[in-house]
Formats: sequence, structure tokens, C-alpha cells
Amino acid sequence: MLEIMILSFGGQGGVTAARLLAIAALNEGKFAQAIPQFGAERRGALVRSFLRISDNPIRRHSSVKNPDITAVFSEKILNIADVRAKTVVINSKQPKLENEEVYYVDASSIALELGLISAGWPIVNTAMAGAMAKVLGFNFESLKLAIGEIFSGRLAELNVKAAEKAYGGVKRWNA
Amino acid sequence: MLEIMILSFGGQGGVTAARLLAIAALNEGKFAQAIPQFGAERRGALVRSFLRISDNPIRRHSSVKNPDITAVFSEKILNIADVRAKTVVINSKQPKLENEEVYYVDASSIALELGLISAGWPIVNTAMAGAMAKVLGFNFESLKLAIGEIFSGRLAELNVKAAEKAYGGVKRWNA
Amino acid sequence: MIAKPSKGSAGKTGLWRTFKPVYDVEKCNLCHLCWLYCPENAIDVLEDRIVIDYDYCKGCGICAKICAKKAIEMVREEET
Amino acid sequence: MIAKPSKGSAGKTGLWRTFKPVYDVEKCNLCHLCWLYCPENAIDVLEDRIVIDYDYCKGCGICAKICAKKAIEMVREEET
Amino acid sequence: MKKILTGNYAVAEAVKMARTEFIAAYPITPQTTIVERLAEMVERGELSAEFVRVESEHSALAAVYGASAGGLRAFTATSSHGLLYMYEMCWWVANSRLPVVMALVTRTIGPPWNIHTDHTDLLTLRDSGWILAMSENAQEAFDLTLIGFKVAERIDLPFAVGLDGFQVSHTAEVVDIPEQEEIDRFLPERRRDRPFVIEPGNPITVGGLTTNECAMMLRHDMMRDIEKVGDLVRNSGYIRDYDLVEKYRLEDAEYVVVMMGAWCGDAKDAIDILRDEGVQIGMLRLRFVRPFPAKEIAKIDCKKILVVERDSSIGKGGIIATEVKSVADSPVQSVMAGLGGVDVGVEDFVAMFRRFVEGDLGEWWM
Amino acid sequence: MKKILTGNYAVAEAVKMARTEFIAAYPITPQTTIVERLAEMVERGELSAEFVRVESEHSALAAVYGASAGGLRAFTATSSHGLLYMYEMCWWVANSRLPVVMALVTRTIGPPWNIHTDHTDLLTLRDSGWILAMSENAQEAFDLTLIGFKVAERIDLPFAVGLDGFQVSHTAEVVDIPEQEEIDRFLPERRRDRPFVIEPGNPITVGGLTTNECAMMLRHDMMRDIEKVGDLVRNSGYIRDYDLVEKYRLEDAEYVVVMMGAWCGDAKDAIDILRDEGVQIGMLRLRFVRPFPAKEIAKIDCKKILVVERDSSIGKGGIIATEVKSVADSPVQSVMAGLGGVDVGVEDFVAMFRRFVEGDLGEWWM
Amino acid sequence: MKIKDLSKEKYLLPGTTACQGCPHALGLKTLGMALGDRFVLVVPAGCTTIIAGSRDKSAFKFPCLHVPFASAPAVATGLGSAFKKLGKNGIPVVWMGDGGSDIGFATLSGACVRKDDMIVIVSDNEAYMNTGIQTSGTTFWKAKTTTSPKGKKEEKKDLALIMLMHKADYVATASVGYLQDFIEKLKRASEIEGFRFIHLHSPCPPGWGFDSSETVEVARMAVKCGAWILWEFDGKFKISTQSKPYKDKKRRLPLADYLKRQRRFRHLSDEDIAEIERRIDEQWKIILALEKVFS
Amino acid sequence: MKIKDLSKEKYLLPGTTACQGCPHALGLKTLGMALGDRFVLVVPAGCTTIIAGSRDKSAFKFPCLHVPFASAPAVATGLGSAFKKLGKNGIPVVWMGDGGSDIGFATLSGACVRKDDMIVIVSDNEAYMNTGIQTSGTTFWKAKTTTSPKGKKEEKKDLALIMLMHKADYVATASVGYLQDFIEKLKRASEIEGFRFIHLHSPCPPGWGFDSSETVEVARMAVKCGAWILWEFDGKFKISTQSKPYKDKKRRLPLADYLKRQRRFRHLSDEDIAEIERRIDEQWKIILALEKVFS
Ligand SMILES: Cc1ncc(C[n+]2csc(CCOP(=O)(O)OP(=O)(O)O)c2C)c(N)n1
Ligand SMILES: Cc1ncc(C[n+]2csc(CCOP(=O)(O)OP(=O)(O)O)c2C)c(N)n1
Ligand code: SF4
Ligand code: SF4
Ligand code: SF4
Ligand code: SF4
Ligand code: SF4
Ligand code: SF4
Ligand SMILES: [Mg+2]
Ligand SMILES: [Mg+2]
Repeated sequence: MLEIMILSFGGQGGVTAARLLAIAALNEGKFAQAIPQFGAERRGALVRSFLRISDNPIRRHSSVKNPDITAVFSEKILNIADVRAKTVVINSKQPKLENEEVYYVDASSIALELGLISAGWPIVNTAMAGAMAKVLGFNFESLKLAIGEIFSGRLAELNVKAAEKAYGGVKRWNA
Repeated sequence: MLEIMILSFGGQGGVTAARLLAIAALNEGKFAQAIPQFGAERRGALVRSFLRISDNPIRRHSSVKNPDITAVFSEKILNIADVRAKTVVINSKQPKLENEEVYYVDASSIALELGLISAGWPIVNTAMAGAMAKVLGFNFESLKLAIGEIFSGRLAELNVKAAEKAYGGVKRWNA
Repeated sequence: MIAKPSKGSAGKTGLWRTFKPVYDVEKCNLCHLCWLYCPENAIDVLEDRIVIDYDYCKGCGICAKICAKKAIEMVREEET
Repeated sequence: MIAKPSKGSAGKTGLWRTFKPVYDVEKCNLCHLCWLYCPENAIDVLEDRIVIDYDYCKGCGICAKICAKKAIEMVREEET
Repeated sequence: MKKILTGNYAVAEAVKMARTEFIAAYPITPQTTIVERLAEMVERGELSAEFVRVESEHSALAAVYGASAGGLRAFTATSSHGLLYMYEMCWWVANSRLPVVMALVTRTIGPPWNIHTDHTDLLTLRDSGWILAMSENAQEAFDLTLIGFKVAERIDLPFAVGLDGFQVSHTAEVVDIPEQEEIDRFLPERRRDRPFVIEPGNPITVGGLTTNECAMMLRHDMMRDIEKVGDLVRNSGYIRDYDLVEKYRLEDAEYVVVMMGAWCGDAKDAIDILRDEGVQIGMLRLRFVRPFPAKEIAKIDCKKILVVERDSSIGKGGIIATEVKSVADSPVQSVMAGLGGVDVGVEDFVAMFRRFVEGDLGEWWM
Repeated sequence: MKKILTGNYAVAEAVKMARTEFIAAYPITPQTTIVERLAEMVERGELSAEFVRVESEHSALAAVYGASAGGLRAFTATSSHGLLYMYEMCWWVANSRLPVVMALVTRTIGPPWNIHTDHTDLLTLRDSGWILAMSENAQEAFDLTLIGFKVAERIDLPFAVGLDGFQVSHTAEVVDIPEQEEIDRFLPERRRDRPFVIEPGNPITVGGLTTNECAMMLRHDMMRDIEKVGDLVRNSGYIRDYDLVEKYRLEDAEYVVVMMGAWCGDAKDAIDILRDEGVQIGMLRLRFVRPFPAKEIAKIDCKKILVVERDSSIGKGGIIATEVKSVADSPVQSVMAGLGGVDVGVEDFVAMFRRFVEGDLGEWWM
Repeated sequence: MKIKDLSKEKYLLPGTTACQGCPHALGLKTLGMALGDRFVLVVPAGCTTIIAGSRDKSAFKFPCLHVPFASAPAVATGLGSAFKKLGKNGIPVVWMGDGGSDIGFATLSGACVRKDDMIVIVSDNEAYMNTGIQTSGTTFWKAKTTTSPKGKKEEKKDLALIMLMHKADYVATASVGYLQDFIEKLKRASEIEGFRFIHLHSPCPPGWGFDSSETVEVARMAVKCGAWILWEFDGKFKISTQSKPYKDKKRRLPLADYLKRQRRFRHLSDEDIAEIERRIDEQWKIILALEKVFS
Repeated sequence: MKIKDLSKEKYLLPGTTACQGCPHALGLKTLGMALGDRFVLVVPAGCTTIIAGSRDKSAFKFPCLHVPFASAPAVATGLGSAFKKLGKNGIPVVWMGDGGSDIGFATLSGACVRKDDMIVIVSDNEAYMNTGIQTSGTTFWKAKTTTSPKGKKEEKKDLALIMLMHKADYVATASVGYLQDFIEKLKRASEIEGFRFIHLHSPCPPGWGFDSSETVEVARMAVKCGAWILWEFDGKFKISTQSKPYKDKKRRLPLADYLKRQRRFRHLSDEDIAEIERRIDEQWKIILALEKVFS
């Protein structure tokens, strides 16, 4: 079982990313579980969400304490949260991280380019989900279907694009 | 322990009579307990109240089922309730009852004479209490004090008078 | 527990009376007012007179008060 | 559990910003409006200028909007 | 001084003698006469308290909560539906650890509408953190109200005094009332700074969000503190001695009945009758349900225990029996009786206890 | 069909597939998304139900009561303070014997304000006559909602489906959704004449005054009828098999834990770990609290039982432990954990169970 | 409608537990006369709970659902939905006391704001009578009750105007002293869709302290002295015929005649009565203004 | 009072959990400026519960008591009694959302009828925001919420007029767009005894769907298009300076400007807007009539 933690700011869509990836995992024939931050979110505040993926039914419901992978939706988060996982996927042009495996993608730019903006924030969830799907070894199709389940119309299209770009663009960082 | 049941119509003051006699009993150095009808009274409906008098503390709180004495505040009650007790005290000029010991007093006339009337009803409670006090062998003073505790001013006076008259006027009926 | 419509749900409430409405058909003009304002619904209006149901009439006296013709009078009930 | 007055009850909320209010003392006439309408109470008025507390300013942009003198401008925060 | 008082008037008298400072309550049969009597006392100037005619029970306890948070000695009273309507506030007051006292005149929960006694209403509070006492008669209702204020203010938990609807609330009986000075010595003014002071100029915030751990710790501490009630009651310094339970002819009892409330008097009379017949039967009366007198029950050493109760937990059985079974060493049998206020008198208890001893008593007595 | 759904969405889906006719609910975290989802379904025409945006929980259940009395299949959902605010109506619905279904997303009772799971709220219903189920995951929340309608309408008692706040309500996981036709076969239209019909022109009066004996008989009958739930659940004809309890590695267990809710998944993972170490431990999971699975518990034959619970009865202890002790043959130990939503995960359970087996576990896990 | 043409059907059956001269009984008996078989009564706790009968005996020849004190309008919402869904032609009618409108005011307000389909009647005897004459929100200023032994300190809550400001679809005041007017208002209300509210003035003999024969008389005196104003709003605001004469203050009955008839007011001073009169004048000003605005 | 003379003391401490541009934060920060150290805030569930801080950290430099959702005015009643009995100089101030005034309307109404000593402020963001934008009684007609995905079907509940008909001692409407007016009203209210009510209009960026920078602007537009009327009643009924110009319909801002600024209204048709305009005109008629009656 893989345990994943997503760190994002409220409004960035960390919870949705977890859901998308859970659906994508189901599409991959796996079992999955997406757990949002337990609590009151306020736009702008740090949000922790969790994702579990497994070949077998997932029974536990507690939060993820020692993630195998951590996804970081904004570099600013590094100032307020310790990122401890073997693998990290980060929205960054140039991640300053020393974890064992660091993957990075400039999700903000992808979102801005596509006009995925709300209240001034680039909505990076689908891009980050794309990057994570790649790191997790999912077929892109699985994620695409998931996006179609949650978004519709033009928004779905844009988000698929964002995910696709990130899926293709995510890179391993060698510090 | 003596167990007494009082049958009256709502508005006649059966509950108050029980309280008066309980206080009188206390004044006599006894233990006593006055239990009102358990339920919603409506003016005019039949009301059952209970009285217990004892030389020892009274512990039980259930209703009286087999009274030693039954007091009947209106002869009309005989049409709707069975009066089963060794001793009966009834508001009547001429009681038509076959119980072992029947005492009677014309409490209605006493109340009407003294102007103890409410909404057309003669309020017979103090007169009946007077009669019962006599039958119970109480000193009149004990009842008088009790009336003073519950009524005040002119009303107290009138009620003492009513009680006194009935105390003096109650008679044994020999069928 | 389901309850069904029943006259006398509180028993024969005529027993409650201290005063009794006594009707004088002579004075009555069948205006229906006593019927309308009897809270107990104890009055019926027939062709030519009203009828009071003494089994249930509680003797409130409203009918007597409302009758402009003074065709109803309240008299003290006998203790029986 | 009793809570006592504390700045930053939600942490350094300056982190929430995507846009940052930038103040131009030249344009300011010290009308106090930005101070009155800052929902975060992140603005102080000194003798001759206002001061924005960037530790807590959330970058809502109300101050910039309300300033008739356009002495506050919202600029995109750098990702750092 | 001995007086003839109903249970409700006895409670009102105790509230007055406690120099209660704030009262808010909403009428409901059979509690109403407590409130009426207090309103009268206040308007007559016999009691210098604020009396608020609230528009519901939720608001009754909310107002009492506000007054208690502000430092006043505060009281309310209710029954059944009133209790259920203020239920949210009951939990709020307990978790706020405010020493409110409430009289709970037990009454059946509807539908059907029924105003007679049944202990199920009182027992809905049993998880909440309220100290729950149940009186047998007017005297105890009086005494427990006063002890209630003392204990509640010592450990900062609310206190409910139960009394059976009508059977105690409306039954006038002999009550021995102490002098006001005795009460004043027993129950000094409330400490205004416990558990916190809400007042203008003191910028604290109470009741807001915390961590999960704090929320858990709160319940842990309540559980710890309520266990002190036994000692506090035993050593309260009150005019009469009290304990969590009453033991009646228990010493040599082979058969023990566990009960609470007004009908224990009838049951005691029945026990006397059976004792005269040579049956070795006795009673452990629960004067308190919370804290639950677990130790006292565990100590019972007899052939069998019978819990007679006026309540029901649908899908489980008698509420008290469940609790007694969970701690008793001796075998426990349960009978539900008198629900909905069904009258159970001395003769009933004689018959019931006989069948219990003989081993042919069922779960329901009806 | 398999879908990724949160527990709340799974419940909403079940309510839709049950062809529920009336919904009234009031928002409260963490229940809100059920209501939002249902509002959406209704406005989109996916569900032909009346959806009423009531002004409080008391009114939510009152409206549902009215609709159910009028013959409709009706649903509501709430959490903690919402439940406490509608508490009076909960009793009213149960005593009225109306087959209402409610989702109860468990949440801590304040103060302090806390939105995380704690089972004490659900358990406040345990005396009332509601059938109480507690799901472990979104799949069960879905299934039990449907079974709830079926069972409730068979014996005319209301049914509450518990699901842990956030842990189930907001966690998206795999749920297998049957076809609508399968559901329709399983759950036909509600019989409009049960338990009574309130309609214009049919002059009956329901819920009014009765004798004390009638009130008592009502509770007696409820107690009798709720016992039928076990069989009804086992033979409900639902797509998946269900029972009042789940037995996990129980056959040869020397140590048995009794628990309910979402964290049982974590505990099962812990049991597997300990089993691998050779510890003979298993679980009896309470899928229902009412009726209380007394027989199933009495049957447990082991060295000792541990009740792990997320609730507290101040002045007594763990609520479930009290009930388990009242019926178990094997010795029972109690631990309160995770109150206020404190996270208890697999590692915690491993440690806890180890200490249980070794005999050095206290009453509180914190 | 002429009095002789009113339905002779008895919807309230003789022999109830109501006290002699009970105003609720008067109101209840007329419901069926106005609404026929087209309604179900929803009754929260109050005197009517008792009047309705007990065990297997109902005093009503119409369906009746007893409900918790604060819940009635919400129950009616659900019930009304059931009628609609199941194709039954009927109106849920809530019959509550003034007490019900205290504890249940949020419920009442909520149902009104939602414009839920029902008629709500508050039969206002100006106290909690069923529990023994305690002060309610609508208790008259200075009236004595068992919880206000020296007289109530606050003003009577004006339910009808408050419901008018709620934008109810229909609002009226009525009185058990004018049953034909009440019947007409019920009929009018039954023809409108949505949330309909009637505030019925119900003088109570034991509660107010007057003889059981005077219920109708006392009710009428309240109208005649201007203390109770009969009006109706159905989009337009109209002062009802019975109250029209009293727009003119001079035609009003002396207020003291009304007040002094009742034990609860026996302690009033002349200043108190003058103050009440002043408030009545104020009230008329508002009513007359509303007549203009909603004309 | 001039803006520069307002208290510089920060009663709301920077760094709260409020969203950017939060209207409650605007209202809360001014409370202390108006009332100084003379009050205790009573807060039922709502966004403010979160804004207030958590654990040992309070965002407020004044005392605050959190209370159950429906209970706030009743708690204030008890608290006010304590202040009086213990000789403390202070006013209980209830700060609740519109949701609090739904579930707690009986409580509010009860406290008002009793004239209990307090100030109640309903900070009205026209939905249950804390639970995620659900319809409340005061949600605007046709506004989209998560429980009314196609727009609300019922009209906005007019709390202030309803409280006026309750005969509150002081009633006012206010807006976070005009904080000085709000402060003045708070001060006036604090000088009166009894029950005082302020209905504060609080546009909420995430809830209504506008940019966080526009809170004040949107609030002001509501006033300028006449949809939100600022007035005050303290025995006399006065339309406040900021709203006076809009007595004259011609001077009002086009309604569409206000509505179209908000995502919740984006679906409105021209007819819808015309209908809203009609209702606004109706409202003004009532307000102007009241100005006359209570003059
Ligand atoms: C929640 C709750 N609180 C209190 C009561 C007790 N109670 C029953 S009737 C009543 C008073 C009813 O007064 P009102 O509504 O004016 O009706 P009336 O009796 O005057 O007809 C009260 C307080 C109750 N049944 N439920
Ligand atoms: C009895 C009860 N029901 C529901 C809730 C859940 N709840 C908390 S805040 C809230 C909405 C608050 O809305 P509002 O009063 O308008 O304040 P806002 O969040 O908009 O500021 C709700 C429904 C609760 N805490 N208590
Ligand atoms: S009120 Fe008088 S006149 Fe009219 S019908 Fe009755 S008895 Fe006849
Ligand atoms: S006295 Fe009263 S109850 Fe009897 S008929 Fe006349 S109005 Fe009816
Ligand atoms: S609003 Fe503009 S001009 Fe006024 S004080 Fe602020 S920055 Fe200066
Ligand atoms: S951007 Fe907003 S929070 Fe920051 S200073 Fe301006 S008004 Fe205050
Ligand atoms: S108290 Fe008044 S309202 Fe109640 S039944 Fe008696 S007369 Fe009717
Ligand atoms: S949702 Fe609206 S009212 Fe609530 S905190 Fe955010 S901005 Fe403020
Ligand atoms: Mg009333
Ligand atoms: Mg709001």
C-alpha cells in the first residue's frame, strides 16, 4: 500500500487532486482512498490531504502519518511544513529539497498559461495530479477519465490539458 | 396508618382539603401526606385526592387503593363513582349510603351561607375538612392553624367559620 | 394508539353543571346564535326550536348571554 | 480551555497572499480609509505614513480598492 | 421546623435558602409549581434573584448558562419534553463545567402525551457529565438541592436533582426545614472566579475551537472529577448525613433489590412485610446515578439482586440493570415496572419480590 | 458498478436509489455534503423528492415526521449538536413508530467546538427506540441506508445509520453500487397505511393522551419488536449479506476486541500484524448498537474481551463496555480512546492490543 | 354567508374536557364549518391536547396529529408534502396556543419564510393555560399570571404584524367573539396558496378570571374598546367590518369596562389604564398606515 | 465622529482564520472601536467561531463566550444579569450570522419581547457560510447556494422590520460598506437601555462569488441601488444619510450592476432583475410609510 500526503494552500485544490488520483487508481484496477484535511478550511491556509493506493481493499481510515510520497503544491509551504517522505513531487521550477527522490513540475505556470485561475490563485490541482499520476506510473487515460468525472465542458478540457502537460513535463531532480 | 380518599369535582377544592388535613395532622403531632389527583384537572371533572395519616413517617407514595375513609364532596359523585370504604364522610343533607359508618354534613349550605362561592360553585373544601377533622378526632385548633397557613385575611376567617360549623355539625347517619 | 371520534370523550359532562340553561321556545326567534356560540356543541337547531343536550351541556351560560330574546335562562342545578 | 488575545491566531497569514499591497507614501493623503477598512487590521497609521504588516496582511486588496489616491497597488507575490 | 410541603415547594424553598441569584425556567407539568413558587418568592422580595420568563427550555438553560458563566448561582427546573428540548444546552453546560443546579421532575416521554413519572428522561443525561441524584421524598428533594449547589460548586460540574412527577413533586408531606443561618454556614457565596470569569474588560475567549486532544482531555478530567462526588456528599457538612446510596435492611440480605425514586418507600414497606415472613430481603437504593455507585454495588454479596426500574432502553432492557450487571458480583435480574407512571404500590412490591425470591419473575411487571 | 465516493455521497446515493420521497435537513459539519448532494439531485431531477430547507434540526425531523405520518418515505441527516437539537423529535418519532431513516455523521459534542468524530452523539439515542447501526466505511454506509429503509418499514421503528465524521463521511473510497432495478426489487414502495394514515377525511387522532398502561405497553411492544431486527437484517434479501455484528478472526481468538465504526479497519490491520506474531486475537465488530447484539456477545468464549470505544459516560465509564459487561461471560476490559476525534491508527492499535494482552492497559488511551 | 347556511355538521363532539366557556372549543368547533373535510389539524402541546380527548376517544370529527410543543408548523410542512405527493386534497392546519408560538417561533417563522402550504392559527388566550396560567409573549401588559404575580412587565407580542412583515401570503386577526368573521377568514385563507396565518383572540374564563358565560362578551369588548383590532391582509390590507367603527376613537368602548371585567387586571391603576390606552392609539396609527401602504 | 478620531486600539488582532476580504472581520474589528471595554461578545456557531481563534489563542482583544447555535440571545440575558448583580459595567453583545437568526429566531424574539438588556447584531452574509454556502432565511431571492443550486425560491427575510414590529428599543440596519455609520449606530445603541438590534449587511467574497477586494464596494453598491436600505429606529424612524439619496428612485444605481458583480446571481434573467426591482420599490414604500408613522 502506498501512502501519500498532499500539502497545499486552501484554494489550490489539494483535496480535489487526491480525489482525482483515487479515481484514476480505481481506473487502474486498484483500490484507493482519498482523505481530505479533517477540519475547517479557509482560503489561504495550509491544507493536508491524504491518498492511499493499494492492490487490496483499504480498511484503515486514520490519517497518513509517514507518507511514502509527499506532494507539495507551493514552494511557500516549505517555509511552514517539514516535508518528510522518501519521494516528493513539488510544484517548482527548481526545488530546494534533499529528499531521496524529488520530482518537480512548474504547475503554476501551466495553470496560468491555461487560465486556470481563481481569485488570483493558479489552480494547480490537475497539473499536480498529472505529475503525480506519472510518478505513480498510471496511464494518463486513467487520470483523464477521472477528470471527466469531476469536471465538465470547457473546464474539463482545460484541466485535462493541464494534467497532460504536467504528466509529460514532470522531471526527476538531481540535487 | 389511616388512608383516606377524597372525591370531589374540580373547583370544589378536594386537593386543598387534603392539604389542610395533612397540616392539621402535623399540628396534631402526626405524620401525614396529601396526594392530589395525578393528572390534568379541568373545572367540573371528577377529582380523586388522597390523604395518609400515621404516627410514623410515611414512606409509600403510591395512590390509595383501599381507603379506610372516603370523603364525598358532592352527592352527584355517587352517580359516577363507587364509594367503598368502611367510613364515609359526605356533603349531604341525607346521605343515601350503606357503608358501615356514614357521617354527613351539609357543606354546600355552609359554604353558600358564608358566601364561599366561585364560578357558581359553593367551595366546600374547608367545611368538608372540618367534618373530616372531627371524624378523625383532631382538635379543631389544629385545623384552624392549617387554614391560617393556606388562606389569609378575610378568606381565612370565613373558611375557619365554615370548618368550625362543619366540625360542630357533622353527624353519624343511621340508615 | 389511535383515537376515533366519540361523543363524551370526557364522559357525561352534563354532570359538571351548577347552572342549567332552560329554554323557552316562546321567546325564541331561531336566530341560531346560541347554536353557533355554544362551545360544547350541545345545542341543535330543529325546524321550530332548539334542543339542548343536557348529557353534555356544561352549563357555561354563554347561550343565555348571547340570546337577545332572553329565551334561555340559567337556573341553579339541583344536587341529586 | 481559555484563549487569550494573540496576534496570528491562525499563524503568519501573510503566507496566504497571492497579491501584495504596495504603498506609495507620495500619493497618500493619510485619509485613514485603508486603515479603517482593512479586515485584517494589518494597517497602522503613523504620523506621516501608513504601515502594512506583511506578516499578516492576506492580500485581499480592499485597501487598494478603497484608496482614492491610488497610493496602494496590488502586485503579484513572488513564489519563494 | 417541620412543614407540610410538596416536593416541588420543598425544592423552591431550598433554592431560596441557597440564596440562588438567577433563575430561568419554562413551565411544564409536573415541574411548573417550582417555577411558580419561585416567581412568587422573587416578586414578594423573599428571594433576591433575577427571574427570567424565557420562551423555551433551550433558552432557560442558555440563560442559566450565561448567568453561571458570569459568576452567579443559577437554577432551573424541567421535566421530560422540556429536558429533551434543552438537551443540547445540558451537554454544553456540563462540558463548560459550570455548577448549575437543575430540578428534574421525572415524567414520561411522549407520544402519547403523558405527564406521569418515568425515569427515562433523567437517564438521558447519564453520559453528559451532570451529577444525577434521585430523591425518594420531599425531604430529600430539599436536602439534595442544597447539597447539589455545594457539590457542584466544588468540582464545577452541574447537578440535577431528580424527583418523581406527582408522587414527590405534588405530594405534600412532612419536611424538616433548617434555619437560614445553618444553610448560610453550609453554603457560602459562590466563588465568582470558578471555573472562569466572563466579564467586561477581561479579554478571554471561552468555548472556542481547540485541538482534538484538548477535547478528549476535557472528558477525561470530568470523569476523574465526578468520582470525587461520593466523598464530597459524605463530607459535605450538611445538617443531615447523606451518601450516594441508602442501605435498607441490607446487612444480612440474601435478596437485594436495587431501585431509585419515590416508590422505594412502597418497596421498603413491602420489604418489612416480607422480612416479617422471614424472607431475608433488603434494598440498596441509588440516591445517585452519576457518579454511578459502582463500588457499593460491587460490594453486595447475596444470592441474587433484583433491579426494579421505571425506565427502558429499547433494544437493550432496563437501563439501571445494565449498569448494575456491569459491576455486580452477585447475579442480577431485571424488571421494568411502572413505566408511563403506572402505579406500583406496596402490594405490588410484595408480590413482585415474592416472585423474585421464588424465581418466577419476568422482565416486565405489568 | 464501482465508484470512488465519500461516505456522505454514498449515503446520498443510497437515499436516491431508495426513491426517498421527502428530505428535510439542516447543514452541520460533517453531515453537510449529504444534504448538498441531495439538494443537487432533487434540483437536477435525478430524485423526485420534496427537499425542504428547514430552519433547524428540530424542524428537520419534525417535517420528516409529518411527511412520514402522511405516508412518505422520508430521510434526514445530522451530527452531534444537530442531533441534540432535534433530540425531542427523535423520541417523538420513535414512540410514534414511524419508519424514518436518518444518517448520523458522528461528531464530538462541544464545547469546545470540535467537528471530529466521537460516538457519544449516536449513543444518546440508545434508549429511544431507534435502531442504531454504525458503518465501518462508505460501502456499509451505502448498504445500511438501504437496509435501513427496509427494516424500518417492516417493524415501524426509525433507523439511524452512523458513519464516522470525516473518517468515513469525507473519505472517498471504493463503493460498489448495485443497479437501480436490483434496489427496486429489494425495496418496494412504502406501505402508506403503516403504522397509520393521516389524511384529510379520515377522522382519527394520533399521539394524544392515553392511560399510563397504554404508554407502558407502547414501550413494551417496541422492546419486543426491535428484537426482530437481527433476523430482518440477516434475511433482508439485500445484495450483500449483513448481520448485527461482524466477526473478524474470531474463531480461535483468545483475546477479543469489541469496537464499532471506521477505526475498526485500522484495528483489523493491527490484528493481522499481531496474528502474524502469533497472538490469538480477533474482533467482534458491532455493526448495530440497537438492538444490542447481546446473544452474540454472550457467546464469545475467550480469555478476555477488550472494548475499545470512542465515547464516554461521565461517572460510569465507556458506554459500550458497560453494555458488553452486562451480558458477556468472559472478563471484559474497557478503554476509551480517540475521543474528540483524536486519530488512532494501526500503530496505536498494535501497541494498545499488545498492552491488553500483556495486562497493562489502562482505562484511557491518550 | 348567513348564519343559517352554516354547516350543521358537528366537528367538535359534545362532552369534551374543555372548561366551561372555553374559547378554544369555540374556535375548534368552527374549523370544520369553514373547511369541511379538507384539512388535518396539527396540534402542539396546550389546552387543546386535553380537549382533543384521550385513549381511543377523540373529541374531533376531523383528523388530528398531536406534535411536540415547538414543532407544529414544520410537521405541517411534511404533512402537506405528503398530501401533494400522494394526490390528496387537503390543507394542514396548525392550531396552536400563544405558548406554542413562543417556543415554536423559529419554526413558525421558518415555515412562513419558506411559504410552506398551510394555515396556522394561533388561538391566543394570552398565557400558558394548560400548565396553569403562566406568562407568555402575548400576555397583556400588566396582566397577572402565576409567573407574574404582580403583573407582566413587558408588552404583548404582536404576532400578526410580525407575520405580516414576514410577507406571509395571508394574515388576519380574528376573535372568538365574532365566529362568522373567523369562518369567513378561514374560507378566504383556504382559497389562497401558501402560508396563511390567523391570530385568533381567545379570552379564557379561568385564565383571565371572568365568568364562563362571558367568553363571547369579553372577546367582543376587546374589539369594541379597540384593544383587539380585526384586520386582514391578502395582498391588500383591510380593517374588518367589526373593527371599522373603532378607527374613530370616540366610538370606542371605555377601556376600563373591558379590563375591569377580568380578575387579572383588577389591580390596574388609572395611570396603567391611561398607558394602555396610549398604546392602543399607537397601534391604531400603525394599522391605519399599513392600510394605506398595502392598499 | 471623524475617522481620525476613531480608536486606534486593535480589538481584532491580525492573523485570523477569516478568508481574505471577510465582512465579519470588518464588522468585528469595529465593535471595540465603538464600545471600548464595555462589552462581552456572545458568539453562536458560524464563521466567527473559526475567526475567533483556537486553542489558547484568541483573535479578539475583548471577552468572548462561544455558545450553541440557537442560544445566543438567551445566554446574553443571563450574562447581562450577572453583570448587573455583580456590579459590572458592561453590555452583552450578541454577534450572530443570519443562520443563527434562523435556528435561533425564537430565542431572539423571546429576548426582544422581554426587552432584555443586550445588543444583538446579525452579520448577514445571506447564507450559512461556515458550513459551505447553504440557503438561509435571509438569502436573497434567486441567489444560488449549495442547497439551492438553481437559486433560492423564497424571498429574503426582513429581519430588521420584523424586529421593529417586535417593538425592540432600538433597531437599525447597517453595512460593512459604511463602517463609520455602523460605529455611530453601535454607539447610539449602547446609550439606550433594553433590547437593541442591528442588522448588518455583510457581503462575503467566497459565498457570493466576487473578488476579495470588492467586499466594501459590493456592500456599497447594495445601498446605492436601493436593495439595502440603511435606517434607524430609536423611538423615531429615520432613514440614514447614506440611503437618503435613494428615496428618489432615479438616483439609484442600476440594479444589474450590483447583481451581476456576484457569481450567485450570474444566471438571472432580465425579468428576474425587473422583479427584484419591483420588490425593492415595494420595500421603499413600506420604509417611507414607517418613517411617517414613527416620526
Ligand atoms: C418542550 C415542552 N415544553 C413545555 C411543555 C409543557 N407545556 C404543555 S402545554 C404548555 C402551555 C401551552 O400554552 P399555550 O400554547 O398558550 O396553549 P394553551 O394551553 O394556553 O391553550 C406548556 C408550557 C411541553 N409540552 N413541551
Ligand atoms: C444545532 C446546530 N446545528 C447546526 C450547526 C452547524 N452550523 C455551524 S455554523 C452554521 C452556519 C452558520 O451560518 P450563519 O449563522 O449565517 O453564519 P456564517 O457562517 O454565515 O457567518 C451551521 C449550520 C451547529 N453548530 N449547531
Ligand atoms: S339565541 Fe335565543 S333566540 Fe336565538 S336561537 Fe338561541 S334561543 Fe332562540
Ligand atoms: S350552557 Fe353552555 S354548554 Fe350548555 S348549552 Fe348553553 S352554551 Fe352550550
Ligand atoms: S487610503 Fe490611500 S490615501 Fe488614505 S491613508 Fe490609505 S493609502 Fe493613504
Ligand atoms: S491587502 Fe487586505 S489585508 Fe492586506 S493590508 Fe490591504 S486590506 Fe489589509
Ligand atoms: S384553561 Fe381556558 S383555554 Fe384552557 S381549556 Fe380551560 S377555558 Fe379553555
Ligand atoms: S466565508 Fe465569508 S463570512 Fe465566512 S470567513 Fe469567509 S469571507 Fe468571512
Ligand atoms: Mg395560551
Ligand atoms: Mg451567514
